[in-house]
Amino acid sequence: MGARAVNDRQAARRREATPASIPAVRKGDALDVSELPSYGFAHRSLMWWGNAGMMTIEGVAFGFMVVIYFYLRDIARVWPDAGSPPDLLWGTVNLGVILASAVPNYLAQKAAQDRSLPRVRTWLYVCSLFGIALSVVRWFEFTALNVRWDDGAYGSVVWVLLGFHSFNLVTDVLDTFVLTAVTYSKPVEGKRFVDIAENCGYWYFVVLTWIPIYAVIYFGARV
Amino acid sequence: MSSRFLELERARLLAVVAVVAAATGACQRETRDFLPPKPGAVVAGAASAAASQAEIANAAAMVGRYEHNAYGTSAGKRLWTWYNCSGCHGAGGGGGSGPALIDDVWIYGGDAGTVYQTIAYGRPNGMPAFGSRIPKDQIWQLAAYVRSMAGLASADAAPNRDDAFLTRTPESFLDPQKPETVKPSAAGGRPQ
Amino acid sequence: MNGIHDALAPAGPQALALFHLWNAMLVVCTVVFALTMAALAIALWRAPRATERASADLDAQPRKEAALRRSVVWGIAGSSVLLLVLLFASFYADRALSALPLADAVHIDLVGHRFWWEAHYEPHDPEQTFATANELHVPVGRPVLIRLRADDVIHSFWVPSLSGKKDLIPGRESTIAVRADRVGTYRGQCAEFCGYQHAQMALVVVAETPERYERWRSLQREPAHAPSDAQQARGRELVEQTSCAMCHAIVGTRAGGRRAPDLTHVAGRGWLGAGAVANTPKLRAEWIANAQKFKPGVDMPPIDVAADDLAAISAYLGSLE
Amino acid sequence: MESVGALPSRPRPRKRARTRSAAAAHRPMVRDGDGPGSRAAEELERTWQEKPGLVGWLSINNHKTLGLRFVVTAFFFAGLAGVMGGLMRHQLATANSHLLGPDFYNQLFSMHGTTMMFLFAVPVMQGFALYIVPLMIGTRNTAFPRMSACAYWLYLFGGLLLFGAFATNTGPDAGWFEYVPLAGPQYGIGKRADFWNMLVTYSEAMGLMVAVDITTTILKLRAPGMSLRQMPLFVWASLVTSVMIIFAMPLVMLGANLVQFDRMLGTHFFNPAEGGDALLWQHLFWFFGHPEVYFIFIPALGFVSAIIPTFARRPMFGHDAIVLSLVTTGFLSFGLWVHHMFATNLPELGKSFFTAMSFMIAIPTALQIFCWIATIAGGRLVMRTPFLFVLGFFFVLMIGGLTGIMLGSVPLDLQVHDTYFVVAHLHYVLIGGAVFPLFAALYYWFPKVTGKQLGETLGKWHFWLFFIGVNLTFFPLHILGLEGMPRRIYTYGAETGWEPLSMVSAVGQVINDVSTLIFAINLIRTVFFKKERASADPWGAGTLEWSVASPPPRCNFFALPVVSSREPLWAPPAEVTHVQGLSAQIREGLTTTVIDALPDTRYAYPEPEIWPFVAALSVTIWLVWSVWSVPGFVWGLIPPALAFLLWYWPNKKEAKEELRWEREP
Repeated sequence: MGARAVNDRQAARRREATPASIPAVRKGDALDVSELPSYGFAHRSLMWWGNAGMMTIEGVAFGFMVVIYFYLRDIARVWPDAGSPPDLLWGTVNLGVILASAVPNYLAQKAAQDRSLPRVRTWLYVCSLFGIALSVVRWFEFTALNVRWDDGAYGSVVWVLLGFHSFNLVTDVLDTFVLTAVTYSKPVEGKRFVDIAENCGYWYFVVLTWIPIYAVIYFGARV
Repeated sequence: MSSRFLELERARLLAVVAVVAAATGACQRETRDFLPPKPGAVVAGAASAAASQAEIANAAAMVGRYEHNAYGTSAGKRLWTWYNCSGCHGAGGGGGSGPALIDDVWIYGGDAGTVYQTIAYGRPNGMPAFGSRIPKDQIWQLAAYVRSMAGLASADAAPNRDDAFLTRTPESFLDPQKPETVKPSAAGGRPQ
Repeated sequence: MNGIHDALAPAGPQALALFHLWNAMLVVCTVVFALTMAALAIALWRAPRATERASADLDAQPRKEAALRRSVVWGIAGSSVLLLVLLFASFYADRALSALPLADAVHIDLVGHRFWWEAHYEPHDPEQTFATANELHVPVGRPVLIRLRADDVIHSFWVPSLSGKKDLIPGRESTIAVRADRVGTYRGQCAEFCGYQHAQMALVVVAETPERYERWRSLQREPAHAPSDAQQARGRELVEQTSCAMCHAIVGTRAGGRRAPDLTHVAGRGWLGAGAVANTPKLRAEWIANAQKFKPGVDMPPIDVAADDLAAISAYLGSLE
Repeated sequence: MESVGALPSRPRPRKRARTRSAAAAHRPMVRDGDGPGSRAAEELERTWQEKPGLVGWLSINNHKTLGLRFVVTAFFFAGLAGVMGGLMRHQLATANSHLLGPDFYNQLFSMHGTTMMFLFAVPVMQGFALYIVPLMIGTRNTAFPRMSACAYWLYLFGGLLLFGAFATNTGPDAGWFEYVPLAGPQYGIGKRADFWNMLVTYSEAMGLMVAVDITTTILKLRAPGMSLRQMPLFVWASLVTSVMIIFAMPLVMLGANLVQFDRMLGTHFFNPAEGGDALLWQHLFWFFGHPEVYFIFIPALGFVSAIIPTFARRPMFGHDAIVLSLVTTGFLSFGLWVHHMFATNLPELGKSFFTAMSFMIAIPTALQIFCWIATIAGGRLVMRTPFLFVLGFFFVLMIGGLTGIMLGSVPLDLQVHDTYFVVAHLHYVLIGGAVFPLFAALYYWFPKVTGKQLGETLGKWHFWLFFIGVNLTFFPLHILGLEGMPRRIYTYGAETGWEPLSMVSAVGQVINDVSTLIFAINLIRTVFFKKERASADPWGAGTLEWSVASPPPRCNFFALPVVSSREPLWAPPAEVTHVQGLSAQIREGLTTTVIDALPDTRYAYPEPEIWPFVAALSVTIWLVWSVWSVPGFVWGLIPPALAFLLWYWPNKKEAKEELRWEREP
């Protein structure tokens, strides 16, 4: 990979990322768009905007779940009002694994942007394995919460907060499985690489939302 | 062609039957008839247990009706707290000086008529006769609630938890107990 | 349950402050409404008519646009100033509400139940306290500090002629200070939807001279009158032995239920069932026999009792002045 | 259901080639760009034609059909809720009337409120946006048409389930906002509150899906040249509404789920004895509740801003001022929610902050009203029915807005909160602020949607009777509220003195019914019996939707327009007028950059599929199953998972066809 090939690829990637990079040609009183690309990555694709909407919706839901956590904590005389704070082990393991899962996710996204099917398929497998590992760790996390959901307001809000993130985690892991399977269905059109890239974008959201939720669940009852 | 038509016809028939069943089920569960069928009678004094069979049969029918009516069982739960039944039967019916009501052991039997009789005419060893103090309609509601405490009533009409300190799993969360597994207590009628 | 029930007929300092605020708001808003409608009417009157086929004039005449822009700017400036005026009027009235002097206030504990009001006077002084329901007597001129708690769902204490409303929320405790400056009966009603009979959960505040109030208070602290004739004695016996005693309490008898209004001085109250039915002998008997007929959904069950027993009970309760 | 849509004017569906890929393999690649009647136009007609049969009808994802379905279904639900309103007015007309029992009356007003807010107001506004926005910004379909199709089916199933519950005596009975202790586990007896929580989940999911669809369409699919400053005002209103929906609706979905967890799983979010709080629900609901009423109000402002320029024969005065007002109203509406909770025991200083906010939000609306009046003053007026309804809007909304300011003040709200004064205010603001502009929009865009114009004389009768009926019905309620009549009472004693004014209000209600009847006659007469067809631009308006035929062809534009001014049809013809080169053999459109709308990529709209309908059906199975059994909440997730998997699985035929037109970025 000579230096020239590398910066050719970088120039191509930069062109792909900037909107309206290929201008429409004016022909008489019309604007000819037949030369324009039929798909684009990141915010050039409509899927990115749909994902942004979905992330905003879930971000608002997570945000208000955290607000409810501190609302209930504020009106409680003693917090946690039932049971003891959750053990730190499984939560921290989950944090570690979920942060580590960002790496194969990044590589899968880059492979999708390069539109090389084999690399995409390998990194999607790695992401799926991380997803399975995270789901198993999450199962143990629920057992280590030291409180039942009907033990009191504390138990309820901790279970629901962890439950919402788990629902989010599991749906996106299933998404990754589906995307891995879809790579086998021929013919592979360009748009599908965009879908894979956007799903990796959504996985960043799952990773990033876990950090504040982890802090709230595990240290909200301690600090 | 005709078989497909028949199949379509049968599917449509099934759908209608399902909707009607859901409707009647929902209707019975959700009715709020504040005026009871017959104003509750103050049962005359300490009439002996040999009250007329007709009255017991009617009571069983009324208790059975209230068990499928959400308003009836929730009124029963309100009366359970108002009339301080938990004083003897324990906070969630778990048992105290009186026998526990949420297990499947029934000293005198768990069917509707018997529970009504227990409340109206009382039992030896401590259960007072409430017949003269609680109107009949409320006794039916109380009996319906007591049966739902042990899971004998239908779960979707059983009351939910109270906005109070949680003392037991709410009645509507119990998986229904089969009436025939209702075991009378071993000894001759003595409360454990 | 009758009595003055009108936010525009204030009988206390707080309702008066709100009445003034209402008048101020009404005047300002009517002026703004009239001005805007006038502007619209003038615009409609002066603007020439056209048809759909008339071509749209894109080149805005500068002189006319400038005039329109000036009037819009004046409109916005004017309404912002008026809004500020109303804002300060609102803050001023709000301060007036909470500036009620609370020296030697009458303390009442008011608990909202589904479809009636339970009141305990002077709850912190065991020797002075007594329970009553649905009708509060207050001395004129003296502040009344009411502690509001709800037992089941959210209710709202509101006597429009005295003051604004305050919600009774289960699990939370709120207080409202009220003062009546004129003798009279002031009607109030639950203002937060609370179930089947939210419509008939009224209460009355009877403002009377301090002497009459003291007489009423001392009467309320006495136990129930003994029955004066055989029928009333029969009535008392029935009340104690049948279902009345399970929920109602009559101080001085064996009836001690806490779940329903205290009947020790029920005859002194003008209405039964929180405003559902007037407290006349005939209606009282009908109410006892079948309360669901007047107030369907109330927690009082109909009882099947012989006519003479019913008359006895009604007579006995009628004697409890 | 789609009686209005299925019009005699629709072209007879021609037989499609048996397999598209076989036919496509040797077919020459035809591109669009020529006007109607050309070969490309004929090819476009074939590409955008719907599939035949019931499966085809269920899988339609064209924004015009979806918008029409939303509006027709919303008006159907509004009719039912209107009948309930009439019943309640009739019950309250006389004192001590026992025509309706308390339980049925509680269900009536809860269903009236829930249906009008969740099943009529928001869906009808989103239906109009779905229909009009793509036409106004010059594109062929919305960005995610299948998601909007799924949203419609969710909306339909949710509404039918709620009315099915109401028919079996299981309608909600604790008001349209179901305060918690009354709708909680102990006092919310039976399954009534469960169905309400489920309906909220349905209608909010629908609202969110359509909102994301409209936001993406407006930001990414505008015609080249339509920069943000050139965007019509109705499109701005739809954008502000959709962004507000995305930030507000998740909250009530979360809240309704928390109440459902309290009822089904025994959690303690709202149980004061175990650490919960009853006020938490009010905070959650009203933080969404107030933006909710602005989702209904801001699109109506968009309608008015679209109609006034046409009937004043001039561009809107203060276009940028109105855009800024819309955006400011959108932001401020999130800071007002505690003015619904002034009577609770929240701290006084906090409440006075919300008084200041409630007053402040009146300024942007006042600015818009002044700008409209200035436009009317500076224009030449065409007094047709849509304009009459806009004038009615001014009168009724002003009264509603001013009583709103009165309600915003803490002390005064303590006197009038939860009384008939509030009922009068909300009806003035909702009927004045939403229903009057809605009728104006209906009369305005009716020729575009159906190809026939609604009768003018009947229209004027409808307006005047509706105007008199609304004022006669709801103005007396202000006075009743001040005389102490609380909200939601099924009867009242004769001694309260509320009877005469209630009787006047009942009379007004009858006039309202007559006006609605006249509107229905006008509708039926026009759709089924009127022969003459409306032209493409019957009102001489300026925006893009009037440049296409009435009703518009399935692909909207045979050649996408290029825009150079705010009123393209009024502006002198520019040098570059249209776009050419998009495929005519697959459903293709053009995405443009967000700020300046420069052409960016070609975008293949999804083909109609049955999966949105199947997905909505599977979500219905999950939600109904979860009402009856807790495991149903978990196992019920399998049908939707399968449905969405099949929906996403690529269709080989379409992939091959789109591969022919693909170009690398």
